[in-house]
Amino acid sequence: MNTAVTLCGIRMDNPVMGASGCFGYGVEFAELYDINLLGSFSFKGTTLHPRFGNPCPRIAESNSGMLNAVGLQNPGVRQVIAVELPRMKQFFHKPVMANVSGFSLDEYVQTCALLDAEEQVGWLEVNISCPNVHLGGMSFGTEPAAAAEITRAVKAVCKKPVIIKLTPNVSDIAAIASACEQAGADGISLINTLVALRIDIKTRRPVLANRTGGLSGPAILPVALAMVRKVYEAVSVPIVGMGGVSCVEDVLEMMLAGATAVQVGAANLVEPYICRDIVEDLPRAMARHGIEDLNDIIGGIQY
Amino acid sequence: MNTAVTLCGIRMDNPVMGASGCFGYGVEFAELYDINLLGSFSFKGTTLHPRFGNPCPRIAESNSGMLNAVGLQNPGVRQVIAVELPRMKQFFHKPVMANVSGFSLDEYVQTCALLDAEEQVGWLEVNISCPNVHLGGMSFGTEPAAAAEITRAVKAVCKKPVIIKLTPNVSDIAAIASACEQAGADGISLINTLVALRIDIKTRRPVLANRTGGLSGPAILPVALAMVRKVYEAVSVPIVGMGGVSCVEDVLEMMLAGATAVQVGAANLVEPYICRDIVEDLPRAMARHGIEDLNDIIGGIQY
Amino acid sequence: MKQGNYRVLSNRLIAHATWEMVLEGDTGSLKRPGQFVNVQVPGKFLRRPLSVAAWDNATLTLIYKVVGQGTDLLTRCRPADSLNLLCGLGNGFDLSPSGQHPLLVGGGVGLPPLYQLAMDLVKAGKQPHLIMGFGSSDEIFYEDLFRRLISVTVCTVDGSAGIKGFVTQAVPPKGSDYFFACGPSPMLQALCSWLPFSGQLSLEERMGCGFGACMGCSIQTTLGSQRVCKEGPVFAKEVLIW
Amino acid sequence: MKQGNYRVLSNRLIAHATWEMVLEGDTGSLKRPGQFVNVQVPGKFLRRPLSVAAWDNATLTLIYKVVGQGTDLLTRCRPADSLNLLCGLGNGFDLSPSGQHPLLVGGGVGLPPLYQLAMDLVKAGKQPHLIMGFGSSDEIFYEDLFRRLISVTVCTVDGSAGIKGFVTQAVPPKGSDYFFACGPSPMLQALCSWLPFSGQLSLEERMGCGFGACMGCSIQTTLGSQRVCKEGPVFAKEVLIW
Ligand SMILES: Cc1cc2nc3c(=O)[nH]c(=O)nc-3n(C[C@H](O)[C@H](O)[C@H](O)COP(=O)(O)OP(=O)(O)OC[C@H]3O[C@@H](n4cnc5c(N)ncnc54)[C@H](O)[C@@H]3O)c2cc1C
Ligand SMILES: Cc1cc2nc3c(=O)[nH]c(=O)nc-3n(C[C@H](O)[C@H](O)[C@H](O)COP(=O)(O)OP(=O)(O)OC[C@H]3O[C@@H](n4cnc5c(N)ncnc54)[C@H](O)[C@@H]3O)c2cc1C
Ligand SMILES: Cc1cc2nc3c(=O)[nH]c(=O)nc-3n(C[C@H](O)[C@H](O)[C@H](O)COP(=O)(O)O)c2cc1C
Ligand SMILES: Cc1cc2nc3c(=O)[nH]c(=O)nc-3n(C[C@H](O)[C@H](O)[C@H](O)COP(=O)(O)O)c2cc1C
Ligand code: FES
Ligand code: FES
Repeated sequence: MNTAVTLCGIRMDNPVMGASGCFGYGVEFAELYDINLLGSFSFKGTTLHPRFGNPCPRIAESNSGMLNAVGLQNPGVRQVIAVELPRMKQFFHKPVMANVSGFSLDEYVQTCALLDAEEQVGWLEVNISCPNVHLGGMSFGTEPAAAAEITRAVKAVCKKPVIIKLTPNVSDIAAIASACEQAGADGISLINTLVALRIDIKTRRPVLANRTGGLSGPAILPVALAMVRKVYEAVSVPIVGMGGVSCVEDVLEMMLAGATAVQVGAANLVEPYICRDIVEDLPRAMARHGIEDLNDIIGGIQY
Repeated sequence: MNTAVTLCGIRMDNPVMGASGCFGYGVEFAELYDINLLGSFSFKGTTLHPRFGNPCPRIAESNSGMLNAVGLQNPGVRQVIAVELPRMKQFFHKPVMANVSGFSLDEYVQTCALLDAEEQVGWLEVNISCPNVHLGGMSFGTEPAAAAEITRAVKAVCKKPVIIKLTPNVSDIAAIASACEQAGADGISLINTLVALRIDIKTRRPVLANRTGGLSGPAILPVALAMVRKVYEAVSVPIVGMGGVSCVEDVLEMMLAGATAVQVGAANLVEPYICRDIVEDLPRAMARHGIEDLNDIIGGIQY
Repeated sequence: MKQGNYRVLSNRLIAHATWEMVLEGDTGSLKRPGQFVNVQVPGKFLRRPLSVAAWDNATLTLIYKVVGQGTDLLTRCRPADSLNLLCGLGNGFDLSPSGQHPLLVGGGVGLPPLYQLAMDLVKAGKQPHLIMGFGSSDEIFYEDLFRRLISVTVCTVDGSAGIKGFVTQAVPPKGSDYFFACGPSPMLQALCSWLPFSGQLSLEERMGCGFGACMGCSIQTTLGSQRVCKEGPVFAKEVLIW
Repeated sequence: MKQGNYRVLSNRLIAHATWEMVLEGDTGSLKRPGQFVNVQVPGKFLRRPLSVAAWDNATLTLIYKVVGQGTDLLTRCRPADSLNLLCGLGNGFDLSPSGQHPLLVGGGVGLPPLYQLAMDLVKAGKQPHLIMGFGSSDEIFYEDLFRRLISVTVCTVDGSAGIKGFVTQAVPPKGSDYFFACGPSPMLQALCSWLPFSGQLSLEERMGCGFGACMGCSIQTTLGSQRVCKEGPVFAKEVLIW
């Protein structure tokens, strides 16, 4: 039985990854279990400069999901390299995925170049989709031309595989994925969160200080699956699928739709051992569904 | 205490409506309770010609929601006028909303013109968003220019208020709503379902025979609220809000976001009395939240 | 149709992955064998349609196979728990066109509606015969209960009990003049060409509502489009298009 | 932090809309008063953070106010039900900087963590005094339990019991030299300017995870950004920026 997959030339023991923003720098989970049993994880979105992010409340609840408006809180790329990566090295011994955000082409390029040079970094995951920041990535992710431009710019400074992470808040995600592929993207990661709002009827204010936030969790799984499939049919680079994954069956469904690797986001927050449990359940689930090699099912829906 | 609202010049006793496709022609619900206690309802999407719709399975489940790919099954506008409307007259005595779909500008125009002439019809709700039909409304609903074109064409043949129903599967729903308003739309209705996919891991096939379907139910409420708010800030015509509403608090949240009337869709299918219950809960909920007149809260989020 | 809360009286495993649940509550909306209920499963959005295997004034019996998350959750119900049901859904079997020797054919969890039907046919003075089909002997349930009422032939696909093979391997009693069937779609289709006489078949389709509101379950028939939940689930052999 | 299933021993209404739940299970991860648990509420996506009011080797006590759907669902728990908890979250109160006469100030359901704190302070040989604030007399809980340990002043906003007004209407005992507080944000803010000495405050913030993974609860302090769930919920007065 084979659970290993290869993502942009890097072999992973299994396709299960923690999603950016839901796995910190791994520290909190490494206190609970050996996170080396994961395929890998994508660390908290990193920007050129430190960011405090949005004011609280940053979290709201919804049916089978949650809204967040964290606003890309992170200590900035230099601190990540100086403090977080060395600390991570003590407990995580696999290539990690570096998630990058920015507010201009130049910021993306500088941040990616710095992280590309780090030995621990296996892939760059360029988030052109975060819907929380007013002047943020949104614009890059909703226009094929802009998405292509950022892809080209980042590719020009990186030796490591560059995976572009897309927003679902668009009319035609396949067009954007294709534009990224043509501009040299080594992979496509999707979906980020859906733009969402909750209102506190008592106070008549939005629950989130930032007003809107991003919806994630099991509620969005069917939307993510549709988009992963649509992109799978449009590009030939590998896909990192995510959105609502919270059990081993969801991982298999995501792979059937077209994902080579699968990230687990919000589910980690409410079930801290979920990624470990999924990795442990994987062989049993494969046996149950007659899967000998996970690679056989990638994109394998039958019509 | 006042629960009455006015939607495009027509007074409704309360803002609660059954959503199109989830309330049939009212018959099934009229067997359960007096549906005249509703504000109104929008009947099953009507096309010029009869349609059988998609093959089964047309329904799939997801977390806090469901996917449907009914594919606009309906007996065609002439049959609706000859059979359904006269039957409906026996148990429903308020203006009803006529939901219209089409596969060409001309079909929309003809269908709307025929329904506009029916006395029972209060409003036309023009669905330019149904994601299920391969050659369907999708194209009209994702481009501002196409949405405006259909609005103008329908307005030209209708005396009754024309409400355009939008798809959420777009990058900028406010731009489309504005285009419709400028083209003469009397109101905007949103959201229709989100494009979604579920895969049966046992058979490795999509659960739905149509492959993809539309996600609705409580899972999508926060997405609907964000879009209603965005459109509320972009247009001045009234908004019919829907998407995931399943209790009286959701109705209030939708109105705070900007809706003048609120439709309940998928929730009717699993709780057949839900619309009645919401109407009955409304005065109590208003008292609890210090609302004297529902009109006071439309669009009334405080920032 | 009636919506209501029903109290679990018992819920027990009766065969491999097959459970019988007896519920107490208003059965006034049940008129015919073959009708079904739509069960709210806490934590799941859609209700689960299940045939009524038997009912009396105050109780009804469901028999369900664990095939997914919803039916798995149902196994956790304990006596005194409460379940919300839409009761009395669908048309059910019409006994009137049957002759004196109806043949009942049920595959797996297609058998439940045939139990109340068998009781009603016997009460109406008919002499039904039942062919029960299962995958394997450990899946067999209600054989004794059926045998107390009528004559029975058992088939198993793996031959571990009764006749080896599908139900179409059985030989219907001489004089059989009508049939009632419920089971997986391929079985029903095979029956229609196998049995030379007329009959009624109970179909399954994924459902949104179960009471006719959503068009989620419509099929094409010679009568035009029909909702499995409302005009069905029981259809005359002649109207079905395979 | 420890994840585990905890058995409900009791769950009862102790004041207006205020419940006390005693749970049995592994309390080994609890080190200090003021730590909290994150409770999985079946049917809700996010867990609910609740302070631990008291614990021993095998049990822990939660006191919660019904303010929304999650806490309402919690009231339905019956003895022998099981709840999944993340236990031992947050830093908790540090007793060491306290003088001999610490002042405890708690508003409403801010009081629970002060109960274990009061016990620990007494055990450490200190003489704490407690100011309890409530909206109205029907909301008062644990007054007797606290009075058995330490001296207590009660305030109610409507004057229906004790001193009329907010906790800042009370007069701290002469010699008070340090404070520990938990309650609504405006109360905590008022305390910081009202009390001339140093102290620790337990904050509330909406949480995604409760164990430091999501940055959902970060606040700005003089120490930079701090996670209420991890570096907090207890912060020294001096580091808070209002
Ligand atoms: C009219 C009718 C009567 C039925 N009577 C019985 C009965 O007496 N005993 C019994 O064991 N089963 C019966 N079934 C099938 C039963 O409804 C499904 O096995 C059950 O819904 C599966 O639910 P799940 O959550 O375990 O499976 P999942 O696969 O997790 O369910 C996912 C979704 O698909 C639907 N679904 C899955 N399989 C079926 C199916 N075969 N038919 C319809 N919907 C399905 C579920 O209702 C749910 O909405 C009947 C179906 C119909 C339509
Ligand atoms: C560290 C900490 C300790 C707490 N200790 C207690 C305690 O001992 N007793 C007690 O009664 N309450 C306590 N609270 C507040 C308690 O968490 C909320 O009252 C509870 O989460 C409300 O849940 P709900 O579903 O009833 O409300 P809803 O409003 O329906 O909840 C919706 C969402 O908002 C969150 N939320 C709502 N109010 C609060 C709040 N005040 N603080 C944090 N999240 C909130 C919920 O957790 C949930 O995610 C504490 C909060 C924190 C952060
Ligand atoms: C609290 C939180 C913070 C997030 N931060 C980031 C981020 O920094 N960068 C990023 O690309 N995605 C971020 N995401 C999005 C997730 O990585 C993921 O794309 C999304 O949540 C969908 O997956 P899920 O449904 O499994 O959570 C964040 C999500 C959450 C819930
Ligand atoms: C089974 C089903 C059929 C639907 N048919 C139509 C339709 O014919 N026309 C239309 O405009 N919307 C149709 N819709 C969309 C709903 O009217 C509504 O916009 C959507 O479901 C979101 O609301 P909800 O989450 O409350 O269901 C249908 C939805 C469902 C679930
Ligand atoms: S399931 Fe809704 S009409 Fe049959
Ligand atoms: S709640 Fe997730 S970091 Fe504090």
